Amino acid sequence: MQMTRAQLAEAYRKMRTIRVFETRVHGEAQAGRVPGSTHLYAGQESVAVGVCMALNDSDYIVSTHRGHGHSIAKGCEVNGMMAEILGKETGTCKGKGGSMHIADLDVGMLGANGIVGGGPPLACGAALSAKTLGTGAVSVTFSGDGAVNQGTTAESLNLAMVWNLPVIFVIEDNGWGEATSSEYATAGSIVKRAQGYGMTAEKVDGLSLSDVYESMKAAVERARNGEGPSLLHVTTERFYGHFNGDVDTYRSDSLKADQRANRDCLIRLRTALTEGGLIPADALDVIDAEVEILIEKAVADARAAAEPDPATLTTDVYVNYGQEA
Amino acid sequence: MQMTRAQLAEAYRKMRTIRVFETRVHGEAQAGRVPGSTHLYAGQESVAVGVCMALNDSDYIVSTHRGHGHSIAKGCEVNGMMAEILGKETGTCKGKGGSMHIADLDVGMLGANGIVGGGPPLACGAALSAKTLGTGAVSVTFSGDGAVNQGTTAESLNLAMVWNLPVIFVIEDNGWGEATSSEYATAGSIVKRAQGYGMTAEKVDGLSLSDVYESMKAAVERARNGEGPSLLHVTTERFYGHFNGDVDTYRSDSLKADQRANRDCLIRLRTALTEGGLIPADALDVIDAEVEILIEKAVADARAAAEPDPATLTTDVYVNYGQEA
Amino acid sequence: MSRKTFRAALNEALHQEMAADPRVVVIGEDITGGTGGDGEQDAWGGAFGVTKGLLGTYGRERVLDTPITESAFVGAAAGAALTGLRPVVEIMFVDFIGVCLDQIMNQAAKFRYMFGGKTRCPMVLRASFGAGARSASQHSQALYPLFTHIPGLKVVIPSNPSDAKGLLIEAIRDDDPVIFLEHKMLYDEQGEVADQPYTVPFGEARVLREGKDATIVAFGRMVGRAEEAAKILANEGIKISVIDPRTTAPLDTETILEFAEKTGRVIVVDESSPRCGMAADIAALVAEEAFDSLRAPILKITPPHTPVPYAPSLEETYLPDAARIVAAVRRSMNYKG
Amino acid sequence: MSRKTFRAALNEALHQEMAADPRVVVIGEDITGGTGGDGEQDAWGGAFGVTKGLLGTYGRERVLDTPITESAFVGAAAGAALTGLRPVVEIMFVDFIGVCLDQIMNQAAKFRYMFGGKTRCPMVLRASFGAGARSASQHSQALYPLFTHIPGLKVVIPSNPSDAKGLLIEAIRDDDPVIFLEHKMLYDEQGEVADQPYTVPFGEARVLREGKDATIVAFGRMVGRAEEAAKILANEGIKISVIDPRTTAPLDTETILEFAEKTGRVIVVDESSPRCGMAADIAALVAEEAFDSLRAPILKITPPHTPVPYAPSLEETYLPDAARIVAAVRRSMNYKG
Ligand SMILES: Cc1ncc(C[n+]2csc(CCOP(=O)(O)OP(=O)(O)O)c2C)c(N)n1
Ligand SMILES: Cc1ncc(C[n+]2csc(CCOP(=O)(O)OP(=O)(O)O)c2C)c(N)n1
Ligand SMILES: [Mg+2]
Ligand SMILES: [Mg+2]
Repeated sequence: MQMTRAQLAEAYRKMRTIRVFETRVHGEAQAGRVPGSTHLYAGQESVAVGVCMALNDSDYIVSTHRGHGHSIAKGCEVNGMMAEILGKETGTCKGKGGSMHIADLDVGMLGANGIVGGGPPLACGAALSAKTLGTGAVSVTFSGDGAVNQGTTAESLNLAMVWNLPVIFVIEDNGWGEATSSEYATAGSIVKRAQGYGMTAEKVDGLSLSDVYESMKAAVERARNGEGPSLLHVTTERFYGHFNGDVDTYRSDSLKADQRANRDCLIRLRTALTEGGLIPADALDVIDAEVEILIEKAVADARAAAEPDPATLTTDVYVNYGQEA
Repeated sequence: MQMTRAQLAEAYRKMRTIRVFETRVHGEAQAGRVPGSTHLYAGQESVAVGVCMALNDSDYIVSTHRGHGHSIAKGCEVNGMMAEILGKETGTCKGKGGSMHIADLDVGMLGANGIVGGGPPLACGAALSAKTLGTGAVSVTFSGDGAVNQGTTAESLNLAMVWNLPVIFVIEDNGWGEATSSEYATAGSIVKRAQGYGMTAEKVDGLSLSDVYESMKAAVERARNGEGPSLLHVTTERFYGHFNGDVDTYRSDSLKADQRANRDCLIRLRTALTEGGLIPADALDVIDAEVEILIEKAVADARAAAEPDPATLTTDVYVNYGQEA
Repeated sequence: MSRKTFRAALNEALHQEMAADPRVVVIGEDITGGTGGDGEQDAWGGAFGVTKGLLGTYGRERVLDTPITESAFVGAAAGAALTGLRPVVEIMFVDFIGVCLDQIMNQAAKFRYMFGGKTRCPMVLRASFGAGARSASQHSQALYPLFTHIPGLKVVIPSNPSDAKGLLIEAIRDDDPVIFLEHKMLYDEQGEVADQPYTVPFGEARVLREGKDATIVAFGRMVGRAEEAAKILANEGIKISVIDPRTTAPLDTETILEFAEKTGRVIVVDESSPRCGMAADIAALVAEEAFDSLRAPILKITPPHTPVPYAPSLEETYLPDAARIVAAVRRSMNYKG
Repeated sequence: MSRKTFRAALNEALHQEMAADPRVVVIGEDITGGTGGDGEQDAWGGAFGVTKGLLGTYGRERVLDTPITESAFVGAAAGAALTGLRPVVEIMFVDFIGVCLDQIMNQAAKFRYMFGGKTRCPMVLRASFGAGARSASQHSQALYPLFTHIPGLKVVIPSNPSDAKGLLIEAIRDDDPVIFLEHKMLYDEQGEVADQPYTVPFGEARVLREGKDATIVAFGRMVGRAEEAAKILANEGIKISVIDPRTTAPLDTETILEFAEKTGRVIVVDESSPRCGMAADIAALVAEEAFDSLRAPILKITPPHTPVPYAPSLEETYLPDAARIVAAVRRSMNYKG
């Protein structure tokens, strides 16, 4: 289940793309060019990418409010995403959804979600479609350490077992739900909770792309073989505040400095690739440069794009209402 | 933690009272004198009574749609209950609530509940009152094997741990949620689910009054000592269909016959008391006769009572609305 | 054409659509009954027997019993509808929407808009509703004003067996999320129902009778009571028009306004609670759009602003009946501006 | 008396009531912030900073952070209210009511009625609401028509700092479940607010201005926009009455009808969705109770029947503004029956 060099290069490119994308979104937000608020994924890249590298285009993911990384990892196009976040008509959702509602079903991305715990039932549904229609696809739901407490998550774990669904619950534990620590809010063990439903579950070090990838590969294989759902409890850390407006005083400066210095999944991967002699530094530098250009263009295009025509306010509510909504 | 003879006699009287009450409610329903539908507790008496014997009057219970047994065990008065079920103005709730909404806060009975899973959050709240106001009371929530899957139950297990509440989750597993077996609908292990939240939990044989009582005693002691919540997974069986209108064809006749012949908690207790030389049969016969008279009067009074005055339709909506609702 | 109950008409619609389209699946609690036990299978066919017999024909792959977790399985229906299935999910009593509203209000109803019109969510949520069965406060509500208020949902309230079948087939074939509400006191109502599949379009009111003196707009079970009242008044020579909009979203505003203008007197009869309810919605429409034809105040006949009580003496008083409707029409007729 | 923001006025009300009554506890997500971490404690004081500083004065026993489980902690507030506490529970955005409506709709709102009037449930549910912050479809709804529809609830919508304080203190002292809704665009609004504790009674509308030509009824943030419109019209000599009911349940029908009769022209301006919404509720009231004084159709100025969009160009079009209100009043004034 080792990743090939090509896969590793691709994974590095994706992680790098997410990091630069989020850094630029942060800049745009600071500059007042992001109309709403936005939740940045920087620091957690290895999770989204490790998970999505184990999936096919026809597989599904259901995301969260912190969805940019998942979207990019699953193949959403960054130009549309940046335009959406800036509220432009060229956005993935024509400017109607914004940062918290990016979706692209063509690549199996069933949507970011503004409701904590909103996703797991939807992922069960996508898995039901795959099972009933016999497409062989699997479905993945990302949830945070906060969302794991929401009743919808528990109900979905049980339903996934009862219906033996090809669904994988990826719990991204970054230690915080907004300004409240999982230390305080999430009792017991997430892995044991899943096992209480008879579900296969394991804890995974999210700092390691390959650990995430390999655990995910095994879970996907079980799901495709009709062996049912799995839960992965992946530990990770977020680099920015909860959302762009969060000054993040509830985490000590030393902790945050230590994070970026010693627990940056992107640095980890780069070191592993270069020191392991898998991909030379200059090849990675080329990727970095290409990513910079890609995102720079996304930002420039998004800034230049027009806001949605007010006439589109009442479109897209229904497929067919027989009268205007 | 052994029960005294007096306690055992009291427990037998309560169990017998519940059994006769439910048998008579069933009869009234068959005769068309119960306006709505009703969920009978017969068969599960040892659970309600074993649990409530371990409580004080100042402790709280939160019940379910199958609440008659819990109400009687906690001390609700059978005349008011029978009148309520028959929809009379002399009912516990003046005829406004019916079988599914019997409540009497004076004895710590916070209400039956028509919403499966509606109770656990309320029980956490009662426990919070006890903790905040320092009354030393504990709170108990009864839930079925079906309700245990509801998200509210899972959320409440976590909240009870996070707030370290003096609350006890009693799961009455009678094997069925309406016409669907827990075999099918409830994945994994209920005890392991609770342990996943770090909660003390154990499985208890509900056929044995003393097993229920002793596990409950220990849980109450932990709660009163500030050692937090517990879950008891109590196995039991219901003798009637899910509700009075359920013909119950989904359970084989042999199974139902076997239940009443070999797994009747009331017969178990009677045998244990007599053969164990704890209480002679004739003393129990006296109790039986007294219970018959008590319930007969409740039925007679309820039948004779008047229906609520239509003028009371719009009262009791608000404490004070400044205008009629 | 043959006589069928409201229940049988719904069951036939489900059978015919499941036969016609393999993407149609049925999901809910006890919709078969007996699952996992040693007794009869398909023992219930749903709490009201509407899905009975589907298991035998379509099997467990397409007739899915659920745990008691409405958020999970209603959300699953929404997710399945996004990805190729056409689920018909049952909530036993609409009152239970409180435990899963998010999956309807913030997910299914809003996907298409939030996602810029790129998705479809063809799901049907069926639920029983209404008072009259002595089921008390948590099992007797109407609640369709909540759904009607939420943009992105379609809301259907059949009042008779024939409409029930045609509207349910329309709902299953519709590409938007549809809330389909069945009054529990109508399940045993009989009526002539065509045997082959057919649809009744959304947003087209049914005109039960035309009369020049006043217009009664009613929904669900109240349609029958409006008819009763109209018959009583007819004996006195008072000619009433009775309109059943059949769907609250979309709403057939044209027909309602046409009759408001023709008669100048409008009485709305509705079982949902009065505040921000269906009667207010219709009255407000007429007060804005048909003002100059109005010859009397728009009257709303609804239950009081109270939960639904248990005792028969209270519940019968709670519900609007023919007598109250007749009295209202008389009040309207005798009104001197 | 001193100038305070809407946020500060709410915070002061909480401080004063917690000081006055040990049974008052505050519950919600991140209402302190930093809990369990190595950084600043009380770092947030709630997502909108309304509860900031309570932790320092009243401690964790009475200021309770929660996991992200609205059903559990809103239900806990209801259970606590039944048993001696007076909880003030915060739902960060009213949109999240979808995950916990049952505990409000079927539990807290109905206890007293179901239990025959023998219980009290003195809880306050606070939530932010409303559009304008570019928060998109799941974080911008108004939704108070849902609560207003449900018998057993009281619903409060303050439009300015002074009312915010007085209404919140009234809500905390009230013995029924109260839904207290704070428009997120008003938190920074400044106004004169008395320093000592005081109450503003429920069911008493505020009359911002009296004018003989037409009456505008508005709620929450729309009250300010109605005032803007009234000022513009005043310059043209058109005299408008502006009414802020302040609570939708109970509703001050008397004042609304009095002004409807005085002016004969009524325009309802509301931010909630139009179908079965607040504007329809008021319009229906007037159409039934003040019919003979009406000189023009009752106009409803609301957003369209769509979810709330994200992009500024769309969201600004979505919301009623002074220009639309002015145009509506002109339409009403120029109406020839
Ligand atoms: C039902 C609901 N409750 C509360 C919120 C507000 N909220 C948004 S994100 C968030 C924290 C989520 O924490 P977690 O699940 O750990 O995800 P993370 O933000 O850490 O990625 C909260 C409370 C919400 N959006 N939905
Ligand atoms: C939220 C909700 N969903 C469904 C129902 C319908 N219902 C009433 S009782 C019941 C079965 C409950 O099973 P369990 O929890 O095991 O309790 P038991 O009836 O066995 O005592 C169901 C599904 C309900 N009342 N509330
Ligand atoms: Mg987190
Ligand atoms: Mg059970």
